[in-house]
Amino acid sequence: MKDSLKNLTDVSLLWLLAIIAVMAVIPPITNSITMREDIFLILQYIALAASLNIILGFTGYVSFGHIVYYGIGGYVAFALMYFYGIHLIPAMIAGGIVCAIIAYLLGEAVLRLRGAYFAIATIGINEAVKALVNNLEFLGGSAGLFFNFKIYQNYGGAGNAIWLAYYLMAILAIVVITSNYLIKKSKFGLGLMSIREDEDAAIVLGIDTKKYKSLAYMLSAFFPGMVGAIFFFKNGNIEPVNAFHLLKSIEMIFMVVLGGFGTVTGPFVGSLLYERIRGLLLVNPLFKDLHMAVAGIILLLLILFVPSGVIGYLRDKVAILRRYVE
Amino acid sequence: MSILEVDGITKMFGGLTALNRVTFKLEEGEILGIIGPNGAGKTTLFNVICGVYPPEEGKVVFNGENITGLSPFKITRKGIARTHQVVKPLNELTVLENVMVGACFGRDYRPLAEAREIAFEILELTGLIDRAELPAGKLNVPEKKRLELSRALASNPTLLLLDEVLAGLNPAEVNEMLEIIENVRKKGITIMMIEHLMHAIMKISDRIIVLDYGEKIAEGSPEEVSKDPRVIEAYLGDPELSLKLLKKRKAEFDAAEGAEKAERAKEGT
Amino acid sequence: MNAEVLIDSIISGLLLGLVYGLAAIGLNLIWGVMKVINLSHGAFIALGMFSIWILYTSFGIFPYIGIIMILGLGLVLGIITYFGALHRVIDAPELSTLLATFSVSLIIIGFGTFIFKTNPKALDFSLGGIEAGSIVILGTKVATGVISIIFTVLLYAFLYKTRPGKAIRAVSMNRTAAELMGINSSLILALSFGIGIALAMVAGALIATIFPFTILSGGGYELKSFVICVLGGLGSPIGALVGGITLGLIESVVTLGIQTSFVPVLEFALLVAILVLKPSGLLGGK
Amino acid sequence: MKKILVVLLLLSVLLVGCAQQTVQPSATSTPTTQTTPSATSTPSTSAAEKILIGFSESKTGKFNAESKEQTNGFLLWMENVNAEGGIYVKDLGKKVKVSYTSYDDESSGERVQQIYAKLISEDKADFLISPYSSGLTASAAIIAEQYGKVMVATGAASDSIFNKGYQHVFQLYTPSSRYLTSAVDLLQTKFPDAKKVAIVYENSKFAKSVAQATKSYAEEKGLEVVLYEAYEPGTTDFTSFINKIQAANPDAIIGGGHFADGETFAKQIFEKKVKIKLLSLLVAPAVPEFAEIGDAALYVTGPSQWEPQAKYTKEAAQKMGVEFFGPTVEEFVKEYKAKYGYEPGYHAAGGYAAGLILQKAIEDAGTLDSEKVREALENMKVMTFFGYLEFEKGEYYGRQIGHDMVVIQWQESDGQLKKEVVWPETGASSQVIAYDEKY
Repeated sequence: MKDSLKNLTDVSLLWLLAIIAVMAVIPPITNSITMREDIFLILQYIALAASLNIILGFTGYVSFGHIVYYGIGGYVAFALMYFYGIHLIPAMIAGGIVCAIIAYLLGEAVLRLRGAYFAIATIGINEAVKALVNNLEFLGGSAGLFFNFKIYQNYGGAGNAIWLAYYLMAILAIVVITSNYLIKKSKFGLGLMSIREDEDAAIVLGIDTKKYKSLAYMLSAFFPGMVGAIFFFKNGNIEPVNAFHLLKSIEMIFMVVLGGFGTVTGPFVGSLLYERIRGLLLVNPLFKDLHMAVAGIILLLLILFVPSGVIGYLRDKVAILRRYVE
Repeated sequence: MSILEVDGITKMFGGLTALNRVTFKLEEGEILGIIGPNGAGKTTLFNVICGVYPPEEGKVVFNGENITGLSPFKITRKGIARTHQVVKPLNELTVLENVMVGACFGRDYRPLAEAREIAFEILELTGLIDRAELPAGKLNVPEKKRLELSRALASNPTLLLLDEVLAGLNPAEVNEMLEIIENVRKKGITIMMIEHLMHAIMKISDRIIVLDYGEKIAEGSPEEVSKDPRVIEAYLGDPELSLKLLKKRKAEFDAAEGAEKAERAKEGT
Repeated sequence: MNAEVLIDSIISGLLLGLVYGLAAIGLNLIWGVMKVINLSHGAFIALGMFSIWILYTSFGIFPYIGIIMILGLGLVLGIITYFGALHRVIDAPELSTLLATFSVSLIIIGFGTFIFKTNPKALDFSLGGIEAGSIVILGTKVATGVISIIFTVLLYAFLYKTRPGKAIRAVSMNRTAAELMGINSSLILALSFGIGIALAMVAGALIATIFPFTILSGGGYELKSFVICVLGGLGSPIGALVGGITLGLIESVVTLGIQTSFVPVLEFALLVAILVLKPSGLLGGK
Repeated sequence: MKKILVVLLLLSVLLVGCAQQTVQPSATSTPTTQTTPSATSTPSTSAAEKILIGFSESKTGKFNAESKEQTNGFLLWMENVNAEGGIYVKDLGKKVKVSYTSYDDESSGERVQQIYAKLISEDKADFLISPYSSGLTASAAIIAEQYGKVMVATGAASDSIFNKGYQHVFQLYTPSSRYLTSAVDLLQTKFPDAKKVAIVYENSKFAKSVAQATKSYAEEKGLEVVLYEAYEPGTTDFTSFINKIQAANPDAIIGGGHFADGETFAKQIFEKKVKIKLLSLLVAPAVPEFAEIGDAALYVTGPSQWEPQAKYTKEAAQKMGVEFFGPTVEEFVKEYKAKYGYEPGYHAAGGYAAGLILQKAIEDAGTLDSEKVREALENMKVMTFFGYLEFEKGEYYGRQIGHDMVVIQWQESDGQLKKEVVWPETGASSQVIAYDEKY
């Protein structure tokens, strides 16, 4: 990690961070609420997709039920704020840490599985946790928890609270993208990518695959935990069906693959494109009622013909981009 | 002191005995050849030494230290590196990155920047320097074999295990590879190699061990081993026939080599 | 709790388990032969439900005859899907096949929602029932259980007695070796996928004869099918039936002892535990 | 060929990306703004030219059926009010026409806040109507409250939204705490021998809150709750669950969840020939499609927010000493049937009533100012075709306290299954019949 820190000034990271930062400051400058809501969701997607990229893109482990960490982080933070009146920021960090710990413990078991077995196990984990939370009465069970509107007074009113959530999400998105970059440029990242390419070869080459996988999994669980905390704080209520929504897991994977699996820019581009395609499909009168089917067709074409995603494809075809786009 | 002692190793897969009380020693600086028919347990032996499979019985001692049952990555860091019979390039990574992995996580556990320097040096040595920025998956088979070797060398091992690095190469390529191996040995690295190409392994090895059905059936200098009727029988079941065939193969091989040389001479002029 | 309730629960658990098993067999066959987790499984189950519904309500075709038509339809759809969505990525990393099959699912559910909305549908169809004291066993359930067994037997006969069946087994054991033996593995993979899909659709059709459904109903059975396949051993068709019955019994008998809403926790925890501890399934060897 | 496809796909993706203008992610949802002909012909910028009502609807996903009904009801109201020239606003001294903007929330909570923020800040909606379901409404309420916009909540029965300190959210539906209490009253009045109740419910937000309230009410009334248990959403096989119920031997089963599970549950109770006096289920029996299950539907009862047979009349209003506002039940049913071709259920009625109650509040306030309209709603006591409406001012500010549930029962007349109102007694169209009479 150390020798990669100096890379922080690398142009391929800087332009990316600059775009995110510019995007993030537009709503406060123009004071546009609509744009804040739109960009909030995009930032959330960027953070989620880039987190997933660590285990999926770099390490090659298809965490299909990854949304479980979004839900767990959301619940932990929500409960801390709801029952103990703890401030969002410490609650959010706690949510992330709990996720990392759970990922460590679960990883001990499921990271031994490979390929589709791992994918199924992660689906199972998500469904099991969802069913469990559904039955935990102190967390409201299936009815979930609601904030009292008064809780936002500690933050100077609901308006300020929502802006706080927005800024935190922006910072988080930048942090996750930066950590993607640092990982990719580090020895740790090289080890992860070796595991992705051939785990048996990797361990014989001297990589402590168990430790590396576990670390990657913890990191990629830590960030979604915090994203969940912010989202549900802003949302004001949390329910198992929304917190552990398997479809959202698949959306995350879609964004990573769309942008480019294992690249740094990929999750960012993927999230933007995903939002954009989605918006277009929903607006276009031709596709409106069929937007799900059209999304399926696009996904299929992507998998069949551009499996390396937009960034992967461009890097392959346009040599000069390789220097500026990671 | 021997660099490696393999003592009574037994490895079972289900009911099948892949290795049966195999024992031998390896001296520093020598090249030990391992031969035997398909399914004799040669690759399994490598896998046990590298820690991929824990043996049911016996122990592996490396530089005086018992390394039996250690995880493969720990064994690699102690200084044993290997190549695979079926090449395992890290396809999406570049050739350079592949070799950097070896340097980063090998015996010296180098930081990234140093690993990069080392990788360039190694690629120079193995003649892949032109390919450094290419994704490893795009190499052809002989290049992939060389990549395997480069990666293993980058980890700066004291013991190198080569699993059929010559298979699938044409005679010219075989000679190049043998040259590289000789150079490696000159650096003081002990080598253990599995090979099917008889004349090659006979030429380069100091000593040869023959495995058959998981048992060591012969051990000695190349001459001794090649005359051992048990070895010949193991190979083809019929000693006389197999001798004949072996000679024929050798003749074919030499002929091919000659033709290639002629070809090259022609191109050269 | 009295004995009658227990007996009733066991019988209904067995019958339900047979349906679950049939629903999962297709998934397991595809996994066994192709090493593909078919995420369009649930969508095809739903498609089977709506096929039988259309055949029955619009054309008045007796459901158990309709099932044979659906079998053929499923085979054709499966083969088309294989060549359209899977053939290109069959050797790619599992993420590609997961997403390819998921996209098929999106397409089916997308069109399905457009045409049928998400309103529940049901076949108004009855075969009467058997009564003994408080025990009531429905004719449709018995029929479904029996048909599930018949289909499993037929599948085994096909796999072990016919040429294409043997080719499927050869490909599932070692694709490269099978190709060397002159088997056209693309055709065999397409056929296996076709059979897997056909079985999923038949299962959907049978489920539709006993339970109401919506276009989204397949998802629940898909998740259950994962649990079933893992319980019985991934890749083993008979394992699916065993897993199905196990799940059916868990759902009907264990519920008598614990809160019903805890059953999914148990099921999915079991899924993870078995994958980790005994990936070959309850029956499988080590 | 492959190359061309790849290039085409990439090009289209790039185009999409460029259109993005990098920093201005535009609408992610569908604006389906629909103004009346006159409103579109006069390009208007002044807020007083029209009253814009915003809401999200679930065009896709699990709520699409219910949400569609609700929107249908609302659209009928809008059509009616615009046909009369709009809503009379005293401050402006004229009638102002109504238009609306809506977006698809896909039945999922993730987008609701985005949509409501857009409705308020970009579309400049004057008033809001809630999404369908309590969960989505809870998310929307935060945004409405933050910007001080009045939101009429229909299709959202949860109580827990209303003790969160909101001052701008007003509930039309009878809240879940009173959803099944009438079934308990019915049971005690009509079947005094029945002492044991099983309360079984779907493990979802709505059903659970109803079940909790029903349980405490039943216990308070001296009934014995012999079984209190949840089943998972999406359950299709209730056999073992019913076994468990039979083991507890109750006189009545009260509970349920949504349509699909309720229908299945009723069918399987019938198939297992469970002998009880009363079967009362949420949602399902109130929906006309419930009749699909034939004999199994017979004598099943269920609470309903509203029924076409309901007797909310001008006379009843007079008796209570409150104003009657809007169309009569008969008029509403007739117009709805004429427009959509089938009889309205309570979701549709709720949609209509949401518009109606806003209209009443605006007329009372005489202005479009949110705070004034809020005060008008706070003090409103009105009878409509939907029933008597009044909102709580205390801890549960905005919760519905006027409106009452009716209990319906599926009965047979001339070989046809027909819904009858059996409770409250004053509005009953028929006498309740014990469930086990059917065997």
